[in-house]
Amino acid sequence: MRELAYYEAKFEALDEIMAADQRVHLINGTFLSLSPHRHVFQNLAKKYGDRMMSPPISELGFCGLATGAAMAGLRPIVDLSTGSFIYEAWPQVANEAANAYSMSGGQTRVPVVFHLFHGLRGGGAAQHSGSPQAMLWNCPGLEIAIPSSPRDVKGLLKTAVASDNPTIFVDHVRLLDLRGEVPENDKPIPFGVADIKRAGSDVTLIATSHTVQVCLKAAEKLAKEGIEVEVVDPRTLVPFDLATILSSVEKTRRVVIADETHQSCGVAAEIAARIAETGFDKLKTRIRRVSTLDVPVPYSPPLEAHIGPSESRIIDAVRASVA
Amino acid sequence: MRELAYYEAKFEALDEIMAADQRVHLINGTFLSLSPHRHVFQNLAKKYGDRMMSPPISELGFCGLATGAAMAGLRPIVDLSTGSFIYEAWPQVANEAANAYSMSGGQTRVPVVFHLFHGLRGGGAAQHSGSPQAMLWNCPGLEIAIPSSPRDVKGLLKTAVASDNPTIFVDHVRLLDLRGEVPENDKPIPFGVADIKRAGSDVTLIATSHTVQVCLKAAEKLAKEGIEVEVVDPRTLVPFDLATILSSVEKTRRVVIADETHQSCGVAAEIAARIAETGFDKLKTRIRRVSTLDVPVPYSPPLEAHIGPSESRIIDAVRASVA
Amino acid sequence: MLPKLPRDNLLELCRRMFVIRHFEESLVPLHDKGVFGGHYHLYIGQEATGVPAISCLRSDDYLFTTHRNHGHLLARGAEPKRLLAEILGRADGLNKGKGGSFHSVAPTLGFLHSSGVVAGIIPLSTGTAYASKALKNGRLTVCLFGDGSLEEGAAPEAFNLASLNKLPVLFLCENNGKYGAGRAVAAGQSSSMAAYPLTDLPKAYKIPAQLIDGIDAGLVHATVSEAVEKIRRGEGPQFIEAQTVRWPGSETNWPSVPHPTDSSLAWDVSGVQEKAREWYRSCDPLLVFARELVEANQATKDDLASMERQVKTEIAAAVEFAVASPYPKPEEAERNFFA
Amino acid sequence: MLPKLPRDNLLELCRRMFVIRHFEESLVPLHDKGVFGGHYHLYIGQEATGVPAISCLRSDDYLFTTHRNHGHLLARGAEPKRLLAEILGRADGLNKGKGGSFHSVAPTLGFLHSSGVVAGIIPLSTGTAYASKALKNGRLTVCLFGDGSLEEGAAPEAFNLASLNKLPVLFLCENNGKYGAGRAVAAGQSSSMAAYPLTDLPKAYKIPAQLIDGIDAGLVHATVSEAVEKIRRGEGPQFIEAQTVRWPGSETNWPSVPHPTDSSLAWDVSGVQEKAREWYRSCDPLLVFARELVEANQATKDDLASMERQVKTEIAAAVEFAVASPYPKPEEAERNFFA
Ligand SMILES: Cc1ncc(C[n+]2csc(CCOP(=O)(O)OP(=O)(O)O)c2C)c(N)n1
Ligand SMILES: Cc1ncc(C[n+]2csc(CCOP(=O)(O)OP(=O)(O)O)c2C)c(N)n1
Ligand SMILES: [Mg+2]
Ligand SMILES: [Mg+2]
Repeated sequence: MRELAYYEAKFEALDEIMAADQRVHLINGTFLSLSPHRHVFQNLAKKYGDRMMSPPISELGFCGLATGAAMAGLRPIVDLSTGSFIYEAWPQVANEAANAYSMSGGQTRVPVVFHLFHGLRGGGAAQHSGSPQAMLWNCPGLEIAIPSSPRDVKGLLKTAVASDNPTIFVDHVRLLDLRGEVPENDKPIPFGVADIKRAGSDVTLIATSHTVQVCLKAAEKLAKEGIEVEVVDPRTLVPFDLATILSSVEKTRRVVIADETHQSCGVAAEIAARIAETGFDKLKTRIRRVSTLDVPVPYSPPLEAHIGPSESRIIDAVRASVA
Repeated sequence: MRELAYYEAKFEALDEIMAADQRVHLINGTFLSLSPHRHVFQNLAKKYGDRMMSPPISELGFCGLATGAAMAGLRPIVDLSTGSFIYEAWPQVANEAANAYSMSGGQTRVPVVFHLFHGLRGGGAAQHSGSPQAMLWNCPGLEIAIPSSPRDVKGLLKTAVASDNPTIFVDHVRLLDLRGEVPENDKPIPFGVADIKRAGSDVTLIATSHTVQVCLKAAEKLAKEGIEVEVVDPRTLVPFDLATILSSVEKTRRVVIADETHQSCGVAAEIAARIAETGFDKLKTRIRRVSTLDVPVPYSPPLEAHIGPSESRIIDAVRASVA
Repeated sequence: MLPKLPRDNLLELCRRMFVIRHFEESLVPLHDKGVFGGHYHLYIGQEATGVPAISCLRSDDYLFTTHRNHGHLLARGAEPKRLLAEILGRADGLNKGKGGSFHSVAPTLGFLHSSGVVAGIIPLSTGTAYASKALKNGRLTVCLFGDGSLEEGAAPEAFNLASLNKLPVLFLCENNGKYGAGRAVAAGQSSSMAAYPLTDLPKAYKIPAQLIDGIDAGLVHATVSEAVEKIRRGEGPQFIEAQTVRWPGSETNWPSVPHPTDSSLAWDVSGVQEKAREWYRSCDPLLVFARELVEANQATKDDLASMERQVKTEIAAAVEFAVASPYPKPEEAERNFFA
Repeated sequence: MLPKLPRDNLLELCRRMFVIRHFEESLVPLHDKGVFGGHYHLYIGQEATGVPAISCLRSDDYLFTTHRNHGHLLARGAEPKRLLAEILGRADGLNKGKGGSFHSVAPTLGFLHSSGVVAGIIPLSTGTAYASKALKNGRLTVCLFGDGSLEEGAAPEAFNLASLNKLPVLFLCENNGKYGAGRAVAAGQSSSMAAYPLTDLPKAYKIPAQLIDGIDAGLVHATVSEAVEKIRRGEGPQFIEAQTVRWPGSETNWPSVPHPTDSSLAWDVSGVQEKAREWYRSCDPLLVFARELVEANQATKDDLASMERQVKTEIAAAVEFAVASPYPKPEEAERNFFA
């Protein structure tokens, strides 16, 4: 099957989306971050320049603009660049976009996509390493997609743009160079369908975004110790596919959750709570979380590495779970 | 012992704090919301007018002002009024105030208090019923106090102002008229010490803010059925007193968590996750959450009542837990 | 002055002002009796801004409004009974009771969203304008907001976006704080806004801006018409500040009616309590408009009295309808929050 | 023009400019070799703004800065070796490696906080100013930020607060986009800011504002001195925009040095690659300053060459120190995030 780098798959998705639907506009343009591949993005500008807008440094303003444009029938994809910059737009995202459909009694649709790069990126320090998806999961009215592979980024981006709801699209710069299979003419990936990235019978290891890749590496190492880990990637937080996770837990009876959001009220907290509520009887041992420690992200490389959901922390948690 | 209304205890705290420390300034002034008692607040203005500031409708600006003033040695208490208005100030609260101490390598202290009224208030609809404390718990670097009684509001407010860290002070308008004991010359209440609001042996019922009062009423009814509920109020989310909760769980072996934040990545999620991680072996049955349902808060009264952690939902959850 | 319009149009403007006034006055006892709860805001005193301004629009134009939205919706022709049912949280409400007073919308009338967050709509209004420009459908956006909105950074950010992109949007700022009743201070300055006169702010962003008397229906109509024409010609955003004097009934946080409106007050305010008399005598835009109609021989006092009676009957029926409308089923709360 | 200062002071200004320049140039190879990662921003080309401006302050004044903070810290006298150690994330860094390039601070020098969020510091700067006013301690706040900050709503909100409360704060906007190299467009307008000239925005908030050439150390010194005096007299906030031409080495996202600086370039740029030559010939503030010193007989070329040699030695030692400094222990990450 065809292999693509993650950034290529993402670019292909944007290109196909823009070609297929004239209503799609891009607001701001760091969809490939500062990666060395960002130049490929210029190709989009050549083809669809009249549907691309380069706004001032006014995240609140341009997220509002995109939201209003969505209310009036466009399908804007607005790029926030670094995850924590969405804080600047919090009032528009959490208080306007998320609520409009419900407050209008189901009349005003808001098909906008908010795109951002979350997480530990190497030297991002406290202000450029944010993972706002947990906070946003606490804000009903938003869909949240969070890919971890070339195939997923393409398929989920298409579904995000097709959705009639405001959608947060959570990406990670450390995925951009990852290579993987992406079939030609692949179908959009429906929201709410978890993906078993690796089958295994001993422990259910749930992860999102770049941490899925860390888990896959950890799983290879653990396999050598005879521990077979099942890596489950929810792929979307809203809607959330609890069923797939529960059936994995049914099989393994052990759960580790690894995720880059801070621990308290983080993504792993919610997944742990759901399992503690609905899968308690299936569990043989306590749930283990491997989240980013609850401290502002320090700049220094060994400190940053220490607080994240590293391979070694994940391996330790899995080992403890089967001990 | 002396009894006060909650609003009186809160006012007394502010008065004593302002009298004791010239560095305390009040920025914005709806500490008693639109309650009929708000006029008592005017008495503060007469005594301490030169340390009170009435800012423009610029939450981002005046939260930044308060944060900067705290860096320079004042101890500002800044009032955000309705909980979701803190969204306007998100960049200053979550990206500046929360990170400054850590980023400076422990040099810059930020003794600011952000005060707000969270939660379902009757007719607040989607934009005026926010409970941002769960999102803020996901942001390391902030302390979070959340009182549920006249005595607690006074004791916690004093500690919040004395803290050298940025502190979120989460209040609820539905508590303002509650009466309760407040000893004269009461000591400040240390952060990180949970309070057993009602002792019981059958189920540990953990709750915060106004929901504590709802739980106490539910507990009285359940007692008539022979179910003895232990109501535990953490009183601060950061720092969090897990030990008191675990020893209650040790005794009851059953947990229900009731809280007004939305369910996903909410306060109850984090508490559930901590118990599932550290108290799993003590549990006899699954953890149950009674959170605000994951929908934008609807305006219509019966709809609003339906989604909140109501007495009837709490009673149902406790009954199910002991069934 | 009266708008330069045929008599029928003038009478229709007057009727809509009556509708707004009696609708709003009817809310106060309903709230005081506990028929609905929560905070609410009335449009009384600003009728001569909203009604003529909105009459300048095409039926497919977009409008955004705030916590003070009732008057705008009614000026545009929303059914009083369905708006009232919304404010009471009933199933027949414009938004099935999910929005309430702060968030009443009517997409078929161009109202897509109404925000209770100060300045929340200003960035949104650049978005519908951006869409109209992209889709070349000629639809204009009017963004109606209070003077306090300019204190939020959302406003200048949106002005910048609108100006740079020459977006077809009219920013109509209703400053109900003339003479310092609200946040403004009499002496040409404001205690909460250094950029005063308020038009200085949009002007800094190169958005043409003018300050007008919002009690003067004719001036509002002429100014808005002209601004709308410029926008349709592609000249980009325009800004109008319309000043009105705060209705004495809204000086407290919870509205109360100092004196029930009756068109006869246009000629005799002696029955009004002293404290509020001056406002009804010279600042009430509805009474000013009524006087001008009679003075210009466009209507007799009797015409107006009978029009007002009809309106009162309509509002009474709306109250009856709304109070009788059932609440939505509680489980409805769990539905329809995603499209 | 040269600042009107005694010779010793002029030479010290020159020395600090050299320190900044060679410090910044030394970072590029360290980054390219992977000695540190993450994004970083250099102050090259703006030395004649920061150095003379900061020299006008009292030692107890407050300063806030941004992602482009190295030059400000060095201008104020921060130790190069500790700043460099911070940028490399080492235990001897100004902030023990927790802040990095974006967040280097030095509270003993008045730098309490440095934000990598565009405009993040502007509201904060009103806070230290508010505290100084409340405590009547005469301390002034200088807020140093880039032109892009004005596009964020945080800036106008803060201007409003500063103006209404007459706060003792100097807003010093470094517009490094003259001639359209950055976000500004040559023809007196900007592609991202409708409020252009940028001074129009603070002026709307009644903050006195002036635009000056940021390459002219004398003008910067005179203008800042005067503004600082006015602020100390209680006249409230002041705004200065200092324009510079973007250093060609920072036109891409990752800096590269087109030509290593040497004071001899002040008299001969023929060795500089064509593309960058014009900048070094006429826009490099350090070389301008060097020429002016020599022309005014305040220093000989040799004086400057020997001063520069000393600075280079100091920077080389700083690099050695920083590279040798250990990383903090990983567990340090879990400590000291609450006071
Ligand atoms: C972001 C935000 N901050 C504060 C409030 C509380 N609030 C509601 S109305 C209002 C005053 C608004 O003044 P203005 O815009 O002039 O409108 P008016 O009520 O005078 O029509 C305030 C501060 C709010 N709704 N939103
Ligand atoms: C809120 C926010 N949005 C976007 C960015 C990304 N960003 C970093 S520097 C920069 C340009 C800033 O321009 P300017 O203020 O003129 O400073 P300069 O880099 O030119 O000194 C941007 C957009 C950011 N750091 N923060
Ligand atoms: Mg107003
Ligand atoms: Mg710049």
